[in-house]
Amino acid sequence: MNNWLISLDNSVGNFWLQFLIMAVFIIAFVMSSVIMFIWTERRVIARFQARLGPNRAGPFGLFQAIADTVKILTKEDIIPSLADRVLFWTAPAIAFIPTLMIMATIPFMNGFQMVDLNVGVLFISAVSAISAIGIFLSGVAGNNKYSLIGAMREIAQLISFEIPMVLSLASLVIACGSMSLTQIVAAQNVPNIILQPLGFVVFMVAILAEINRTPFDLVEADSELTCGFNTEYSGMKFALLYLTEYSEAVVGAALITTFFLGGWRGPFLPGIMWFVVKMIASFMFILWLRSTLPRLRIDQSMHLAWKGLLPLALVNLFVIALKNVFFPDLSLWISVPVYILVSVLVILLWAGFLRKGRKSLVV
Amino acid sequence: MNIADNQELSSHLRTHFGEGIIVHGEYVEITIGKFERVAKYLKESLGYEFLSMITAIDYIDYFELVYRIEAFQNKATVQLKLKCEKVKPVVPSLSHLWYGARLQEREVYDLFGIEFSNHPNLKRIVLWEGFQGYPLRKDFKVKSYDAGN
Amino acid sequence: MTLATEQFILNIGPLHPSTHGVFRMRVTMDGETIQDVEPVFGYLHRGLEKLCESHTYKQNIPITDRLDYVSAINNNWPYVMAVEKLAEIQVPLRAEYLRVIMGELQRIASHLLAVGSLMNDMGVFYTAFMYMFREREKIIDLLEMVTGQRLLYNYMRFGGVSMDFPAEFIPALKRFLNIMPSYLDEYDSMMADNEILLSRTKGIGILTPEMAVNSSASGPLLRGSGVKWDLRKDAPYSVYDRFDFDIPTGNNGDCYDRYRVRMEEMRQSIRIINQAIEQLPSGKEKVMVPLRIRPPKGETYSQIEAPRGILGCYIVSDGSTKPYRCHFRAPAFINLTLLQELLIGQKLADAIIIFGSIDLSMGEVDR
Amino acid sequence: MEIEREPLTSSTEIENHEGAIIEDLRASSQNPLSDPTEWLEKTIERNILLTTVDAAINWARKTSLWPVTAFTACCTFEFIGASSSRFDIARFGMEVLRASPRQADLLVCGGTLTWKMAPQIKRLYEQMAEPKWVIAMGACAISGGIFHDSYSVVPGYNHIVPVDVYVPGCPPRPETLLAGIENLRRKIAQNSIKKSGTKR
Repeated sequence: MNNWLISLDNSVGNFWLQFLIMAVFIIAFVMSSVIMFIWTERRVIARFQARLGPNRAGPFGLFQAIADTVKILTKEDIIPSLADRVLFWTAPAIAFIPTLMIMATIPFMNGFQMVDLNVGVLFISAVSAISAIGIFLSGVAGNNKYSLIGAMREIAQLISFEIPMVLSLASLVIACGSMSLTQIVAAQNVPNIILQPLGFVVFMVAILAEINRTPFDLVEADSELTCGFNTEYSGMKFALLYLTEYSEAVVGAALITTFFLGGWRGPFLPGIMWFVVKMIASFMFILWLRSTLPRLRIDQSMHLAWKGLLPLALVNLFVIALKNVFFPDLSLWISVPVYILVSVLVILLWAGFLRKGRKSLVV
Repeated sequence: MNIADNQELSSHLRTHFGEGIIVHGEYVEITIGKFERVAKYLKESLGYEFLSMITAIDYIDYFELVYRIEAFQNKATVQLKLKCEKVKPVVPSLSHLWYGARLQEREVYDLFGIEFSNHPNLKRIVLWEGFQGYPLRKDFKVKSYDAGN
Repeated sequence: MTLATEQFILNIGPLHPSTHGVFRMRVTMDGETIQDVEPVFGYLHRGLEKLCESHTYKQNIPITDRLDYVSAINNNWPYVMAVEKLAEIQVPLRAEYLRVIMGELQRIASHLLAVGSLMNDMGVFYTAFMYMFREREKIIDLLEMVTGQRLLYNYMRFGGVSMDFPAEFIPALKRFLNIMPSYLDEYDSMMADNEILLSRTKGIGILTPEMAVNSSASGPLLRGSGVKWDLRKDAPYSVYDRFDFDIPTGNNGDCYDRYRVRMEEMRQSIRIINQAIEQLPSGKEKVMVPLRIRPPKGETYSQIEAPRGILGCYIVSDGSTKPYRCHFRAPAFINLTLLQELLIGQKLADAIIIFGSIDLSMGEVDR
Repeated sequence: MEIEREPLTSSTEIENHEGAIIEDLRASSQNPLSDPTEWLEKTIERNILLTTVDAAINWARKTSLWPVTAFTACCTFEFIGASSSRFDIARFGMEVLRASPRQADLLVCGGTLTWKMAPQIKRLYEQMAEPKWVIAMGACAISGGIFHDSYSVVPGYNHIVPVDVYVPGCPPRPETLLAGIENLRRKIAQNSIKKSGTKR
């Protein structure tokens, strides 16, 4: 199927056709995976809590997410009287569209990709900040004190976790020489999680904070700020925000698979199957964290970002650069165990330092 | 200095504060004038540092406040009684001696209407501002069950 | 240089997911730190003490159940003991043991709920709460086997208890007491050395022993700050002087110590129940008492160690069938005098945790 | 339209203002509101065109009822018992406990309602988005229970909000609550979007 797509590529008229096909595919992919993730989340978290998840709506509760969406869409759409009307309308859109834009650059299969940007990594880190601004605007627009606090926390968390994420991606770019995602996936005959474990740890924690999932779900902390930024939304606009929350999780899982788990590469199954399997695996990890870990305080999460992740990201960048410059052709059998040892050592050392500074973490 | 029973305690207090102290069974009754000084004496020198309970009772022609104070070291408790008249009940507040007296005194004010002098913020605690009357007084009739029995 | 920030008033209002009931705090905040807390009570004030004055002594027992509805059996105890002291009713020995067993079971259930909802406030998305509720359901099954009710039991009477244990209760209780310590160790291993939980609770909401005593706090709040005062040991009522158990106390009075005290108290309650089962004497479970009991004129005060603190009941009787005055010393209400002291200067996220560690139930606070 | 709201600063001012709200709400709601019955007469003149659309939308609303809890007293713990592992209402798709009323469509109110709490419940009900239903859980919610004659208790939630389903019991067992929810789901199944604006 994909070589038929590649053959289309050259003539101009066909470009628009290929563009249209891919746009429809991406929207269908995101929507269906969001619906599937909603169902998975409610069932898996229920399993963690020793109870049955929704199982009355269709076999195994499969139509639960469909019922949720149909119900939310047919609900009344309230705009609070003191809310900032224009901002209230546009904020959910600003929050949702960037997630689709990121999906546009992710390679689902060999040639099967919307557009092969050669500045893919730069584009992704830039666009992921816009969706956070969308969430911030939706918090501010609702004229509700709880959502205002949620919005402020969103901005504080985004800024402090942006830099470790970009640095860990930078070390990836150094390792495989180009910023385009297809090259990164192509260079990964050994998945990067093994080549750069420290980079993976930093990127994983940063992505968790970007998509506001526990232990960093301070923005929508339902025990402190009732519902965080989406307290004032109802009906269609809330459906969009609810969609954003899950599509960010889809995008987060997709980024983890393309950068660190080897994207669509895998022995027997066709590419897209591997991509979906790896995406579900990383989403399960996120769910596991969501149902077991308590929540960090906002200053603790920023403290973790600046004093914890940033140094680790710098060490990771330094070691990868060192390896590329001095012994570029070191065989894998030596460099991988050494680097795993170094990263475990650095993490334990740094955690010890942070724990000894426990008072600083608490104050 | 552990004082086992009430008799010994009241005689000890009488030596200090003159005759304003009468003993009824387990309760030591004190007149309003000497109440504040006796309470301060109990807390500072006799070591009664745990104010357990403050409550009031409306005996038709006078209010009576009951205080129960405990000493942890020698496991002794003293139960003070204080009478104040129905018309304009004002009683010295103990919140500067025991921090725990604040909310309990506010509750007595809210349900009985007994004022506590120099209390930090004496206002209704359990009922809302516009509520007429003080519910726990015997003259506050609630329509249904008072008529019933 | 300090930023000129403008303060704003936030209502952590009566219907907030983590105020454990309808309790409202008008909080003036500067950014995330709290400058001033103004608690607002009374959203569940049902006028319970006025109601007690218009019902006969026996009709008041179900009303006391609704006081602290999380540990309902412990509420009847002081009221029933006060009337027995007034009317000089001699309670048979077996009834005292039945009361101790049911009271301690209710303490474990109440502490399970307190720790579970503290985990909820910290953000563990209902998981710890669900496991703790699974244990609480086991206890509720046991209590339902005896009383037939799930939450409000109306179990104690003047001169004993309403129903004796059915035959299959003791084996079921023994099975529960064997597996419960393993569950408690499971929770400890999952939560006690969890890095985020430690950083969220250690050194937060510190209460000095002097302040705790001076503001008449009681229960795990007092023992968390290191003051060793538990009525079951220091002023033993009923048959508590026949059991040996120890009183857990924290050392620096922060939320973590209160969590540890509650977990430890659950283990001690299991020890008490085990000893009570062995020493359980035979005999009648209650003495026949006239339905419209008329205790002689006079007044008494009796108190017990409820899961939230010292629960006392002060009764004045004028010889008629209705109490002249019936006042309940509610521990959760008095523990709240510490609210300003503990919350001012903390961050909003910490204030919710400290508030959760005080562990109150609104039925008792507003009466 | 712009609502000008004078800044209430001092706490006594705020409390007097709230006291006034409670007093006139107490005066105005002495007799209970009528229960919503518009779903009754709809069974007679069904519009053929809309039957499948009705069925689909009612199925969706029925299966994903998101509750917001307005609990004051003991019924809280029976509702939590119902939503915990043993009697799991998440099976009916109800487990998303939205703390904010905007997204919820079922107000489960239990426990004794006092006059001081009544304005909060009224405001919570008005904040909820339109197809909304109310379950009054427990004797105190239906008629004030054993506290009905107290000076500060509202004898039943239907003085403040129109109630759809009453769940008896003090506190009602989780199974009773599930039966109440089942009745509500049957009631929702008979709604029609033709007259979807409920006459509250």
